[in-house]
Amino acid sequence: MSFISRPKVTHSSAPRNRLGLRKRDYEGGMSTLCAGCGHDSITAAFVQAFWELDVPPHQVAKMSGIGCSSKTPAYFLSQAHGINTVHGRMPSIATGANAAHGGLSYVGVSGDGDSLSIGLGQLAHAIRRNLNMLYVIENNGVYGLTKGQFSASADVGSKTKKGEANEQPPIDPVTFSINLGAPFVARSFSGDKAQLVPLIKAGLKHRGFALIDVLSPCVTFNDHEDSTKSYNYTRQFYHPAVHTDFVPPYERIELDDPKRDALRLELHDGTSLLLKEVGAGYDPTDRPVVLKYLDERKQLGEVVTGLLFVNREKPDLHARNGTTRTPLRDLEYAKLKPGAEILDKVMARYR
Amino acid sequence: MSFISRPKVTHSSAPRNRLGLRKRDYEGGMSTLCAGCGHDSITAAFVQAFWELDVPPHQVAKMSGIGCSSKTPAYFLSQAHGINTVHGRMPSIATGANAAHGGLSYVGVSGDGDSLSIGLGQLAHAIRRNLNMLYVIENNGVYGLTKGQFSASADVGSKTKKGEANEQPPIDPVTFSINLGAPFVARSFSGDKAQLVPLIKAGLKHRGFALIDVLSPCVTFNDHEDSTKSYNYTRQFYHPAVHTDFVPPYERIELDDPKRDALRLELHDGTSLLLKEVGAGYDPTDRPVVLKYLDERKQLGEVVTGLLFVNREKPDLHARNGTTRTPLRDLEYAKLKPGAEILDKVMARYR
Amino acid sequence: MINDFVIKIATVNGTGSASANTLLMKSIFRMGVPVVGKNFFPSNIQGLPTWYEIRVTKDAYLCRSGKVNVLVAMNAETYRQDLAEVAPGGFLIYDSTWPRDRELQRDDIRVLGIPLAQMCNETFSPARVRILMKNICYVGALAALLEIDLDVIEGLLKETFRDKQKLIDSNMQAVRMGYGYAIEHFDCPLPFHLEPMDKTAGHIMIDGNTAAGLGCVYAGATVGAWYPITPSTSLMDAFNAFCSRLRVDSESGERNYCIVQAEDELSAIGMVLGASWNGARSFTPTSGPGVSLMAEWIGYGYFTEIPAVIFDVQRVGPSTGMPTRTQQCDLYSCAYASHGDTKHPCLYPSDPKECFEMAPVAFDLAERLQTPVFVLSDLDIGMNDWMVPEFTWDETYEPDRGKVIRAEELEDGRSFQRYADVDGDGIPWRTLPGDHPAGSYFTRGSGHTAAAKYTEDADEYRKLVDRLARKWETAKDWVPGPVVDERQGLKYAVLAIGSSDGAVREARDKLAGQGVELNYLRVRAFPFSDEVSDFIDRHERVFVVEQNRDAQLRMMLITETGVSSEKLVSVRQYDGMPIESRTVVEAINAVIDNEVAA
Amino acid sequence: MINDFVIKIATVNGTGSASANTLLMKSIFRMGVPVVGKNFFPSNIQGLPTWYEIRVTKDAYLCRSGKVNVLVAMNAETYRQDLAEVAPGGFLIYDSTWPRDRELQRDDIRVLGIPLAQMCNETFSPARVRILMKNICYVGALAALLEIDLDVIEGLLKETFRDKQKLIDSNMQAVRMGYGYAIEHFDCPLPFHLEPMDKTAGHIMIDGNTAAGLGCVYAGATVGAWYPITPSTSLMDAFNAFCSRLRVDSESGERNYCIVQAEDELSAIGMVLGASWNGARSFTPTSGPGVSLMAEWIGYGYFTEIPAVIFDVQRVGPSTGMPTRTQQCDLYSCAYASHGDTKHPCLYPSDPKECFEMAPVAFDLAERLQTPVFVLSDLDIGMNDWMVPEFTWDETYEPDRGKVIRAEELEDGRSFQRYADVDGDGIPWRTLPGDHPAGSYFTRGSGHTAAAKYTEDADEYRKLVDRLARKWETAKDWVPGPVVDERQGLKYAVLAIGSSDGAVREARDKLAGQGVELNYLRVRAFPFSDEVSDFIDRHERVFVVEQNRDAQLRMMLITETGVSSEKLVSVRQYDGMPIESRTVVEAINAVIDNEVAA
Ligand SMILES: Cc1ncc(C[n+]2csc(CCOP(=O)(O)OP(=O)(O)O)c2C)c(N)n1
Ligand SMILES: Cc1ncc(C[n+]2csc(CCOP(=O)(O)OP(=O)(O)O)c2C)c(N)n1
Ligand code: SF4
Ligand code: SF4
Ligand SMILES: [Mg+2]
Ligand SMILES: [Mg+2]
Repeated sequence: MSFISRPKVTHSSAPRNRLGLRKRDYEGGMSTLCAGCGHDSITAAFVQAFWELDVPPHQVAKMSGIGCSSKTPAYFLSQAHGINTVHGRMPSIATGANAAHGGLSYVGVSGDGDSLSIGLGQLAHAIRRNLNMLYVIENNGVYGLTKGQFSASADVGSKTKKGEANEQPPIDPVTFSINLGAPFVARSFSGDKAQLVPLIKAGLKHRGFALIDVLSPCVTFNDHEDSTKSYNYTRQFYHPAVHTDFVPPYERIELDDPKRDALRLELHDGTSLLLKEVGAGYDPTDRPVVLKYLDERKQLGEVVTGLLFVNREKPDLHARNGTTRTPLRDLEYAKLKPGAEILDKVMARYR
Repeated sequence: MSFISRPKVTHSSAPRNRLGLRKRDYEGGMSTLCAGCGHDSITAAFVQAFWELDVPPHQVAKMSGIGCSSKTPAYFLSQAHGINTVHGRMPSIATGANAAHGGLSYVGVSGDGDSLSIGLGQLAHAIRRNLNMLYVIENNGVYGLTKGQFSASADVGSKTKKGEANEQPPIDPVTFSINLGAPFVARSFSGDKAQLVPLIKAGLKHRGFALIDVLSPCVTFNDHEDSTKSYNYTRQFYHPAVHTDFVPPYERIELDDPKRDALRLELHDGTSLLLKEVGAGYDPTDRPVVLKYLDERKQLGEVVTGLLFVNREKPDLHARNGTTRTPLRDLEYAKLKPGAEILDKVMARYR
Repeated sequence: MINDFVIKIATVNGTGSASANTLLMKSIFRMGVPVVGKNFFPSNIQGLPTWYEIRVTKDAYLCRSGKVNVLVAMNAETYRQDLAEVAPGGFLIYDSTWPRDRELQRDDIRVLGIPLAQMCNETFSPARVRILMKNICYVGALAALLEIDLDVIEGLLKETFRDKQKLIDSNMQAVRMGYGYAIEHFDCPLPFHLEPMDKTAGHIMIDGNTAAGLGCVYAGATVGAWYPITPSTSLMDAFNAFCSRLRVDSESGERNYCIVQAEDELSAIGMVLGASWNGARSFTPTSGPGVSLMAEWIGYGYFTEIPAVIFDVQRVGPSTGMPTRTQQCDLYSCAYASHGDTKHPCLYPSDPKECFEMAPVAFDLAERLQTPVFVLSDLDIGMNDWMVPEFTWDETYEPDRGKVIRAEELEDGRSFQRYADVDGDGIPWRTLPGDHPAGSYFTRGSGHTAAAKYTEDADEYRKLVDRLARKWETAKDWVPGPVVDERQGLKYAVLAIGSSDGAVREARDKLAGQGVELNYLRVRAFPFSDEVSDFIDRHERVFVVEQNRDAQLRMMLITETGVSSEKLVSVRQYDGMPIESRTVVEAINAVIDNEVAA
Repeated sequence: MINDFVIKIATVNGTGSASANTLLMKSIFRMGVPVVGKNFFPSNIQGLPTWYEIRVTKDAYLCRSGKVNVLVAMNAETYRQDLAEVAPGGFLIYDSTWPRDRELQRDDIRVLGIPLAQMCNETFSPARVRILMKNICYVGALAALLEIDLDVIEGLLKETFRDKQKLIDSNMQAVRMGYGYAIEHFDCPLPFHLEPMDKTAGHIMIDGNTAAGLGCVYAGATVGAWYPITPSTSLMDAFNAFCSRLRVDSESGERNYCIVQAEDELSAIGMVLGASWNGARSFTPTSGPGVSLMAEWIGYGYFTEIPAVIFDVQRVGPSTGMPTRTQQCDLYSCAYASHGDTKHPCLYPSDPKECFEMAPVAFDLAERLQTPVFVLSDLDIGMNDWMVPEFTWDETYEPDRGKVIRAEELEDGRSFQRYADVDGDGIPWRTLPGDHPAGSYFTRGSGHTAAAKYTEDADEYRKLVDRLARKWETAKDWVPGPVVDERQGLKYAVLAIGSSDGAVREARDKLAGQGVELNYLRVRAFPFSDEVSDFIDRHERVFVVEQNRDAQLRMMLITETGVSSEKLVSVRQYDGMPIESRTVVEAINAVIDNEVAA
């Protein structure tokens, strides 16, 4: 479709992307999150990534569950349709929406409570179906909106504001989703825009399920010393294994000083990903090795970030279904109804 | 408790265990499954294992969801309480039952549909809580009871009776549960009683969550050539990595010819597990290596069986909660009520 | 006794008797004689008792008769119980390969032994074929005993096996073997037997799930999401089968539909709402437990105003209940699904034909009203073959997609507020994702303004839910009205729902025979239109016939129409067997006798 | 105006005003003057408008008054709206550190500026303390304006901070700063002010969730399972806090309880059923969306006859609705939760004291009836502090665990059939896992016989569900009866439920003042006992007061008691604000005026 809202004020000096849109055209409503909430930084990264990717805002469908994190789709891309679903069940809405129209850009935003507690089953099955979407978990180790209970990603030893310690092992969305066959799995940190924006861009361009686990401190309930999801903790144990730079085909960025050990991954749409700092021989396509590496690092208490696993060969929902190219929702009834004559033939079997 | 049903006919020649019970005292109602169903073999293995372990039948609580597999708790240990829950939600019943009384032997039986589709979230969280129970998945790759639809463990390329091929990647309960931190994970095959019975015994004795994924062909809907869960397929690609022999402390079995590379694992209750055929250096306690090994084998299309992962250090639900030793359900009210005087003190705060 | 009796076949499931029974029933139907077929099967896959009951009914009744005249006892395990069920003067046929216990005899019926297994073992191999042929063999015997036309049987076999001549031959061999044995050993035909009629012309034998699946294809549904559950599974199977034939692009081989097997019912309904939000016609079939699991989502659909079509093929509740038995027990759980103030339109088909016809109606309503709509079928309708008039299709039908503003209009500057009631009917306009920036809005299950903004304001909230109440009033005018059969001046009436229809029809005939005439109204939808309350008002006493313990329909009538509860007498059968006319007749007689006596 | 007015404080959430507001309210309470405190907060964590309303009510009414006399406007964003809300003759206090827009003035009220921020910035540091002290400072100013006893305030601060003298000092400094400023600049006291009374003796200020949590401790509950959801979260928080003080073995440090934070509500109720099946008293607190998610399990509990206690702290529905606003909107979804024929006992506390007292009642009922029991509180009761009589405890209370056969009796040979109605009250006996081999049985949500064996038999099924219906009749006698205030001969009556009680009480006084007297019945449980229908029968017209759109209580009364629907006039407020007496008075007057006019 070609309905792109043209900027109304043409003399503005703000930079424009290839669609002539300014960054503010990718913004949304005012955030109602706490000042300093990590989630707001991720919102900003979304704005940046969509703007840089020259995506027509209305061709995006934003989806979320319930939680502070799940409120954020209202805070970017106000020109796109958005949907706050019920708690933990956004993946099923995403699946249905995707089935109805395979051509939009689907971006899901969720929290660790929304995705790893109530929503774990739906997340797992969306991964298994390899929905074509970007799924971002804004991970703070707590239920922010209900005032700071531990989520399933709280690390052992974390303490709540009230002083209770978590003693249950965390669920790690990264290894969880690699185990279930997600073809694009990354981790980043809400405070690291330089890493996050390219990852979001890469995830959006990836054909299939792209999951980014973004550590996103809850300043109100989980940013004190005892929390392993605090800014301090995260900064200290932050371990970027891999950096990605997203390179759209029509504007191939040549790195000033391309590193020797850089690895270029070809994506479905002809674009590619450039992995940096793979020096240690990290190959995000070798699953057994990735699994071992991540488990080892985890045991050392490190938070490995970057693009951690990629598999470009997986067919998505529609590829497996062999769906027609026209979005199903736009097929004319004439194409759908068998008609009276066929009905008569069908009846024959039951006479 | 000491209420053990004494055998009524004392002159029978059938062998008795240390409680004086015969195997038939561990049996249950007549199976209503299809003749040849793999699940019935697992039922027989349960009978054997409980009998061999000298467990008083009524100290067991049997639980299941819904499905052909989930019917089987009615077919063994008729002297134990049993509960068929709703579809996919047995783990929550098990959690509550366990919370109420930590001293019984909990055995859950489920199917791949019950555990990996509708029940995936509950299974994951029961693992995370490290419930003290044995959880057996009778895995046939289909929904038997609803007539043969693919389950989430159907392998890519499997075909239903109707000829439709599955194109979605399977969820492997073994790597799934290791990923989530299950401390005892094994796989076996319904037809391999020699391997299965010791695994069940070991799982029952393990303090914490013990999961056994038992391949159990559905002869009606999934035992034809195109199925990767058929008897033929399973027998062909069957790859027992590790054999276990369970050794109760009061009757330590000395192997006739103990193998050099045998590895003895000490369990919580002082008993131990003997791992055989670990020749290739397989160490079920080294998680990163186990994950890598299993993923590699999977990519080779092999079904690795045996005791695949063990971690003896994990506290279970009650250990973490610090629950009193008397089962909560048996605490007298006198121990529970604070009384009128305390209430008056409590009131002071609200005056 | 001619063309008016019941045959019941007692077998074990998984032995292939189902196809033999269908062959038998269809043969009678092809002879022009109306039939009712009911399958009573266990909730397992193989080895348990199962029964198939064929009522031969020259008067074309649609319900069970409550009697068995000819019983084919193929299951030794249930022999005693089967024997007891034959009405005096009836016949019991058994496989005399194995002798029956002497005690198991009755003087008031005739027992006919046929060595079915023996004959088949001698004739066929391997074992599997022998088992299957035993079934075909009793069909042959019945053909002789009941005078079923062998040519009709052969014709049906040919249709089934097409060019597999060998199969046709071996089956016919089995038929003839049974036929020959019966002719030779018994007085054929029995007093209960068939004579060709012409009362099935223009009719078909079809089950409601197949009909509904076909209806969804014709309604233009493109996305189906489901989780298998008895007795709804065959609905999606049918949709799938029809789509694979009728909805695949002949050139590209591409599919013009997408079916997703969900991981559970919460996910299935979520997918339906997601697809509908995105503009596709989407549906899910399920049964009671599925509806319970969908409750949160249903309320979401109601409050965010997203269309959805949910087929609830009801089975016996509560909980897992009896998955292979029938009931009309989810009236409440569907109508009021979800917490908070919620109400949902429901359609109540009474037979497979209505399942077919109500599919497009359901989709039109869901999209016009922008809300989830239930179609409440049941196991009896859904899984049994019913004799119904052939389906026809009105070529002028166009799906009514409701109030949708597409890209062109938005580009032309048409203003848009997602939740504004611009037309006064309580129904707002919607837009589709991906169409146009001016159409963008945010959908949420929390409080929202007419402009779809988040709100916690008391007035905004009240405006919103009052509009939803207004929409409910609109729905009253749009749902299918009741089917009424009324003569002026009668003081008694029957009011029924769905599959209870058949029993009511026969009961009215029987009562009329006794001189008791009753008017009749069958509700076809919730909310109830004024026609329903007016009908009740016109009568002194209305018998409300339904298949659940708690008289759910009666309760809904009382609360939603304000009619006096004293007027409504409840008539219920809720034991899992399809309701019989006897239940209705006896209940009505009891009240009327009482009133006359009083 | 003395001891009879409303103070409202408009702030921003997350700024620590909550504790200042509690201090204010509690001070008035300690002066012996009855208060009503209502918190209106947004569904987010920080930075959005929030209001706290304190009604000073010498007559000890329990509801909002509907008017604001003194408004403390701390939130610039809502200043305009707050200004508009002050009743003529009232006062508005604002932080004059920043000048207010000239336009934002009113002639009919007085506006008092206090430089709160400025004073605090000059006095305190760091920034966080300044923000907090600003709140304490307005408490001081109000103390001067309303004549609140400074000693009472200091006493409360001492209780809060115990031996942290520094904190006490700095808080008192802030109080005095505000106090001093007001004394110096304004005519103190305002016409609206306080005079000590003695009407709060023997009373406490407590919220319903704390009370219910405490009630669960006293009821002997040992297993709690939950998933956080507003407004129920603080119930489990309270249970947790009380248990950690009252239920830990002083010697071993071991816990005599186990709380499990579940992964969702389906799991939470599953855990409760599992624990109850295994003999523990177990419960879960939740709100509307949770109840919807629990629907399948509730039906399972009903059909398998497992006790469970579910607290539904209701919030505004449907769907996510308004999580921080109140409603009584889950009457239907609780009473009829789950597919199939199901009904569940419900208790309806009207204030925190009943939350406390009904907890043991709920557990006793659940175990005696062997079925899930709901306690329907709401956000207003659950999260606001209410003035109620102090709780007392009857030391003779012993939990009634219902019909349980333990090991000793089984060993002695007592016979046992899990689902046999040996006592004729519809309630069978149960045994506990692990006790004795003779007690073993199999629990299943599918059809079962009296001996707990699997069945698909029509008669067995009917026997089972008919017994469950009998049990329902038993429940009618066991649930708490209504609270009735009745004088003979009155033709009008009010019938209300739960937290609507306060508004009805004040409304009755007001109407009596007009010469309209009404009898009153408050239902406290479902099923409704005969007392309820008898009461309705004795009146010509009964006003049914409730807080939901669809008149759910009225509908339940009609269907379950058979009373005529014409008699029951619906009075509803459902905008999320706690119902006011005005709503009731106006609705009743409208009808009565009309009837008089007609
Ligand atoms: C069915 C249901 N249960 C519970 C809730 C209450 N609830 C709202 S948000 C939330 C947790 C959110 O946690 P997370 O997804 O981590 O988001 P965060 O606020 O931390 O960003 C819960 C439990 C709900 N809205 N719906
Ligand atoms: C809520 C709900 N949805 C669907 C069903 C129908 N159902 C019964 S068993 C089953 C699948 C069982 O599959 P699995 O667990 O693999 O067991 P199997 O029969 O293969 O041993 C389904 C979908 C149900 N009982 N409840
Ligand atoms: S509570 Fe935590 S997660 Fe929620 S908005 Fe505040 S900082 Fe962010
Ligand atoms: S259908 Fe399959 S799983 Fe079920 S009983 Fe038969 S063989 Fe077993
Ligand atoms: Mg979170
Ligand atoms: Mg299976």
